[in-house]
Amino acid sequence: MDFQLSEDQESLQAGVRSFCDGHFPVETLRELEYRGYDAALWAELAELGVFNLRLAEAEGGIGLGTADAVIVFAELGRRLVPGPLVWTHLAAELVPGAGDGKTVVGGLDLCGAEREPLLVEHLADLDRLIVLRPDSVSCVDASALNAEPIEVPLDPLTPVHHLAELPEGESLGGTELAERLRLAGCTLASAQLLGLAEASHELAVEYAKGRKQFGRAIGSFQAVKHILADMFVRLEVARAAVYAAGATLDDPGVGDAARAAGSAKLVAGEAALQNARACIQVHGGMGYTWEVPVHYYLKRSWVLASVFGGAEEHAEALARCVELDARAPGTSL
Amino acid sequence: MDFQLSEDQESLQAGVRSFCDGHFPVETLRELEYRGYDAALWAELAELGVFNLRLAEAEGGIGLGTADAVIVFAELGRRLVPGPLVWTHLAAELVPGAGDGKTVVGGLDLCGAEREPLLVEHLADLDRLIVLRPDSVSCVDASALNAEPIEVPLDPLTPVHHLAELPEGESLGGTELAERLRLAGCTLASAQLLGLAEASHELAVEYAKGRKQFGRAIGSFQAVKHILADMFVRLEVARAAVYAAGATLDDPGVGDAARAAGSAKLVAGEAALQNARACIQVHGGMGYTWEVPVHYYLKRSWVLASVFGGAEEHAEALARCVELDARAPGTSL
Amino acid sequence: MDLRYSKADEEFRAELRAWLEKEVPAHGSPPAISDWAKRRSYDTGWQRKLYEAGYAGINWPAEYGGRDASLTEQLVYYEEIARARAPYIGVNFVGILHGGPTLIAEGTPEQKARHVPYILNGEQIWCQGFSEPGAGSDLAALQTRAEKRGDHYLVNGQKIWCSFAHAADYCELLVRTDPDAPKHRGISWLILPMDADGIEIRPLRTLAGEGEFSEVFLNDVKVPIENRVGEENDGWRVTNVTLRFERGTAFASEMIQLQQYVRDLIDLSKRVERNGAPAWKDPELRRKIGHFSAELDALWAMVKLSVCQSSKTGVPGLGGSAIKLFYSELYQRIAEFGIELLGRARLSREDVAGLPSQALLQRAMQSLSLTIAAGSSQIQRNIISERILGLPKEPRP
Amino acid sequence: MDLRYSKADEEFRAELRAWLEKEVPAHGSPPAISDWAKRRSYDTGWQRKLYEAGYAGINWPAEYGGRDASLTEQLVYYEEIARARAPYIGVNFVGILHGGPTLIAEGTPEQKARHVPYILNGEQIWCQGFSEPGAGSDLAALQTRAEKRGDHYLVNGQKIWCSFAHAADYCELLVRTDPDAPKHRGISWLILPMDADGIEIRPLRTLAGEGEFSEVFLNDVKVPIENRVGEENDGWRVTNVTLRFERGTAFASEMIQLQQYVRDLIDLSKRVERNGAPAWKDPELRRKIGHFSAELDALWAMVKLSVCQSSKTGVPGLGGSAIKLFYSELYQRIAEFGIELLGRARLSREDVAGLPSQALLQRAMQSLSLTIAAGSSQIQRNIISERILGLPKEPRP
Repeated sequence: MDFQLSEDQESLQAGVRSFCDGHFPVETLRELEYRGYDAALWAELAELGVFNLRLAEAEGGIGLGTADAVIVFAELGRRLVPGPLVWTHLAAELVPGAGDGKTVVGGLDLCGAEREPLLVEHLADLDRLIVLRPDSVSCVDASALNAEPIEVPLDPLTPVHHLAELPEGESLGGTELAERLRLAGCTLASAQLLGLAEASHELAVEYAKGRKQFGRAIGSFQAVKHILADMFVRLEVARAAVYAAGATLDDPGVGDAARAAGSAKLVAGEAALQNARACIQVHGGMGYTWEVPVHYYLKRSWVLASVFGGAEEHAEALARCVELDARAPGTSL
Repeated sequence: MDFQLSEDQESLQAGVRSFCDGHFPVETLRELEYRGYDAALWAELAELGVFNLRLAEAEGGIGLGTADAVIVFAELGRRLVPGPLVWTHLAAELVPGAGDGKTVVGGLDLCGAEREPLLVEHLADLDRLIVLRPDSVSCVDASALNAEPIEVPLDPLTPVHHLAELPEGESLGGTELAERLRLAGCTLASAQLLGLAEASHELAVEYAKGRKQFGRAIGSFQAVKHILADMFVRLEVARAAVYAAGATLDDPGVGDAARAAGSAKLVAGEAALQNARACIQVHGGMGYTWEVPVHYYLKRSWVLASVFGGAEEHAEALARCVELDARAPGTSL
Repeated sequence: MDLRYSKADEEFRAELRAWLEKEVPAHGSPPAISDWAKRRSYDTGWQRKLYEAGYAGINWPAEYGGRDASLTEQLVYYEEIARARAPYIGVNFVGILHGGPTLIAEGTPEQKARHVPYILNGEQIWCQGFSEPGAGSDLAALQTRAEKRGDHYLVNGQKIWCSFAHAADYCELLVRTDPDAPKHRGISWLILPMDADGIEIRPLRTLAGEGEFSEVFLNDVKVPIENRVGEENDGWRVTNVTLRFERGTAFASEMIQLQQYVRDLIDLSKRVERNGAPAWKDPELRRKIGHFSAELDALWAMVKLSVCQSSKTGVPGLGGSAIKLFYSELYQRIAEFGIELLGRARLSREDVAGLPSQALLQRAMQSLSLTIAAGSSQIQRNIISERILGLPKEPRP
Repeated sequence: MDLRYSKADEEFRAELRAWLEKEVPAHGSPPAISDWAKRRSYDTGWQRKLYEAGYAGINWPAEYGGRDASLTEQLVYYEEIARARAPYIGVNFVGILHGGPTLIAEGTPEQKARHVPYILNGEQIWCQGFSEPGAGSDLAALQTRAEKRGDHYLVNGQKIWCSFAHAADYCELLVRTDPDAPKHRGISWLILPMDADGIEIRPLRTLAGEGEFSEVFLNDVKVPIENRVGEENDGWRVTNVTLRFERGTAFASEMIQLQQYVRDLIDLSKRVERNGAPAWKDPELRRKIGHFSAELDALWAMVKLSVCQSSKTGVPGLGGSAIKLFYSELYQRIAEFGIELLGRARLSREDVAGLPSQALLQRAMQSLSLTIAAGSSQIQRNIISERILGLPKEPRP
């Protein structure tokens, strides 16, 4: 066991972090408002390996695992990188051109409790749309879809269309593929939420150190300190859960992948949401402005909390897992 | 509208407070451990009017209302006054001798979700036992009951017996009486919980002012201050809800009595429990001892949270109330 | 301990309700949030109607044209306003709730004559110029400088969080007149005409994307000395007269709206599907709603308790901080619950598939300001612990 | 990022599990909580068995007879100990986890020879004499005085929260040897034989009614100077060597027990009736359990992450405070949930009607100490914010 990031993973993390810091400063995000997608940036993300990361080398991919992917997607989340990242990544093995960024793929998860209304993210920029159902995975030509654009989406970086109807599409697989994709999607969305929780935490700590009121940095007040400490705890709990989910998807021998992914979604979702709220509170009035980017974190957290299963759904599924597990295996603990 | 305590109510409160402070110091409670009941103290409580408070003057009572009773029971709760106070008070109109303390009456509420196991408080000291069922109120001779004493009760001031079987008993009334008694019982238990929330708050504030660590009173640390402020808020929310329940039971024209009583139980139950926990935390190690009385507050809160309907049951019932109320009457708001 | 409204209160309610039932529909729907000209005319038009019917300045003294209503009549007023879903006080907010009462309490006869009647009838709109980038929770740290130059002050500085600055005629402006005095003792309170030279208004976009607030830049703005309210350097005291109004019954209507909101969430939960059944069938959801309802009822009882206390003692109860703290955090919890209930519809700020995304998301975003504005939750906890509980102040650095 | 235990770890697990499966049932049930003589013999008997089988001092260096297990082997050890529901470390706690490691790190060869082997094999029981009535969170404020008198210290003072004092042979005692030095610099660490004259032990009753802790009064107790560990006045540093162990893997077994506890709550929820059906049928209850499970799994992953970090860097990760804080508050939430599930059975501390009141109430009461002992939640938040996040310290008065 070495649950630490390996040296390769540390360089991967540093590389993606540096890429995102360089390519997705808040100014760029402002330019991308209500579009989200930019072809040149997409090509660079593809170049970086975001989409073909887990694709086998033989198929033109990088051949890394989910443990590596969660590191990458946490960094993407941390810098609010917009676009149908998870779906295009998932499609790398299924849709020609997805892995190298030539084909932009979005998706709809119709396996969970929260399906309606049929809102598709980034539809205007999609070539293909993957649809997950409990017993099937299908692929639809995105340009042919009958959909109404939503003029004001919640997240200014996540434009949305409302789908009037959903054609059958081309079948890509059945239950097994649907489950595998949903599990990976859930894990990668959790990683993005982890990144958001981290971004809110960093922003709040930085502000608390610099902002002075009553003649002192507000971060010297215990009330503020303890808010920041609780943010740190939520962040580290989320990190452990997300890393564990990544490692478990790669090696089911170490535990139940569905349980690990569900736990990650649950705790990372809460960490992202609560940390964004806490970051706003620490910022005071400035936290309520559009200028300070924390509102993007909150809005994205609300969006990501609704994909690949909400909190209630995962909590219920986890209870069933623990129930089945009631005979206490040793190694999976 | 004058939702303030009237002058009479203020003197009533002051009188009961002074009585309880004098008769139920922590030393007395220690002596009462695992007994709870003391005949001489019971007689004094009767003298004070605790049991016949709401009984009509024509029937030998004091003729006050529930708004007055909640004031009295909050004070009783605040000083942890033990014994089957609520049941004997409820029995004043039904069981001869209850109002003047000659007959000690306990009870079992079998209307709610939490009925089993049949645990009767203070059974060894009871003359009569009132049993509430959704459609009946009956009265049983307590001495004839087949019950096992519980050697170590949760609350050292609330001894408990486990009832093996429950005889039919004498019928005192039907649905209407059962509902009325349960509503009053719920409201008076809420008042006791309010008193407990107040006691924990007072004790914590006092300790925080006196206890020094790091060269300062711990109450000068913002982390401690904010715990105490939150306790104050919970206390005042509970106070408002309990007073409102008292006033509403007296005058159904001002609102839905069941809704008011349920709300009071819910928020006062939480206030008592959370304030006791917070008081322990503020006390640090001392809060974990038997010596500091906060553990009595916590244990009594756990006990009272389980009588006349638990939190889940009331929350569910309140949702149904609001649903029925959905056409928004003006005055009942 | 009597919760029953008096006969007079109920008569007032009946009369007001009848009036609202006629006038609210007649006043039409509010204009777009960004159309300041239309918003001003919509809001002031409503204020004018209130004025003409004798409902303006519900808590203002009669000698200033107010209704001088008892506190219980005020509760009735707020209940009925909320029930009728009457127009929001809008651009009249600062004048009616802060500026006017401050002038009544502290203004000269001339100042009163020039402003008070016109605030009441909706002709004069006021905005607030208190906070600064460096003076938020620590308001007394404000740096906007006013130097006396003969018959006027020369004002330079920057204000932030000025609500309705675009629509306003006047601004209640806090300035530093003595930079050498201890920070609370060098502040003055000025009436700033918003058409003075040297004022630049830049809209401040909130996280909800709205422009209700502005930054106001003041460059060599001349304010006549006669526009000072209260003594020079006594503005902190004058300000506190105003701040007190922020913790009184100002939230009353919002609290009742929140009760309505919870009822709306029940309706919604019957239309939204979860696990193949209406969400309302889920006992956890119902218990959450029941729990919110208990807390809201308790809160409203707390307001009544506080109002009756004030009414007896003549001063606002100290419990205002507790009410504000509890209300604002409860509001946020309810608003977050609303988003959960929306499910995927939360992705759209427009109503979609018949679900009220627009209102629910708006509420959730706006609710984020509640624990920050008018004394953050942290400041309220300090106030409660130091002023009510008597805990020792923190050591100053 | 590899979560797979090595082949060697799994071999260790198999061997340990087989041993535990034989030895745990053979050791019988624990004696009554108040019977110190029997508890001592039960706990030390188990320690002796561990010692003989080579499982004692799992993290101690081999040269001191310890297992010197890798950190992952330690995790396996704690997992298996919990899984087998093996006897609790009990009276050996202070010696094995604090006293022994401190002597190994800081003791003289003589001190080591006199104590270390006998702590390991269960012959020597230690207790802790750190806290005082006036020195809790602010441990360095301790006042117990030790004056040098020739070849010994004369010790006077009072200690509190000494666990297992009744059963102990020695006490790790913190004393003030220089009352004039700054508070952290006048402390020394002594080995106090519990049979010395002038020691009075008064049991301290906890809110759960138990007597695991004591107050210890020291009146003119003579402690030989050779019993000092580390330099005179350097005891604070020596203490911190010890304190660090409290934030490491010490909770590991308890965390796994908590996972078992949640599974037990599922079983219970199937037996308890709510609204005419087993409580397990209630989706809110199930979601709460699922939620706890997610948090517990995350917590266990956090321990693994922290352990692997320590194993790489050689020092305990700073994350220990976060683990302690999260674990202790989560434990309390789960324990409170257990009480709710008991319903009316909560009134009895004995099992009643087949419901496990005894264990659930015990857990709930004991859990109250978790956010207080070994650095309260407030202290942990200070540590995180100042030492990890680098926030400025509060101004000192």
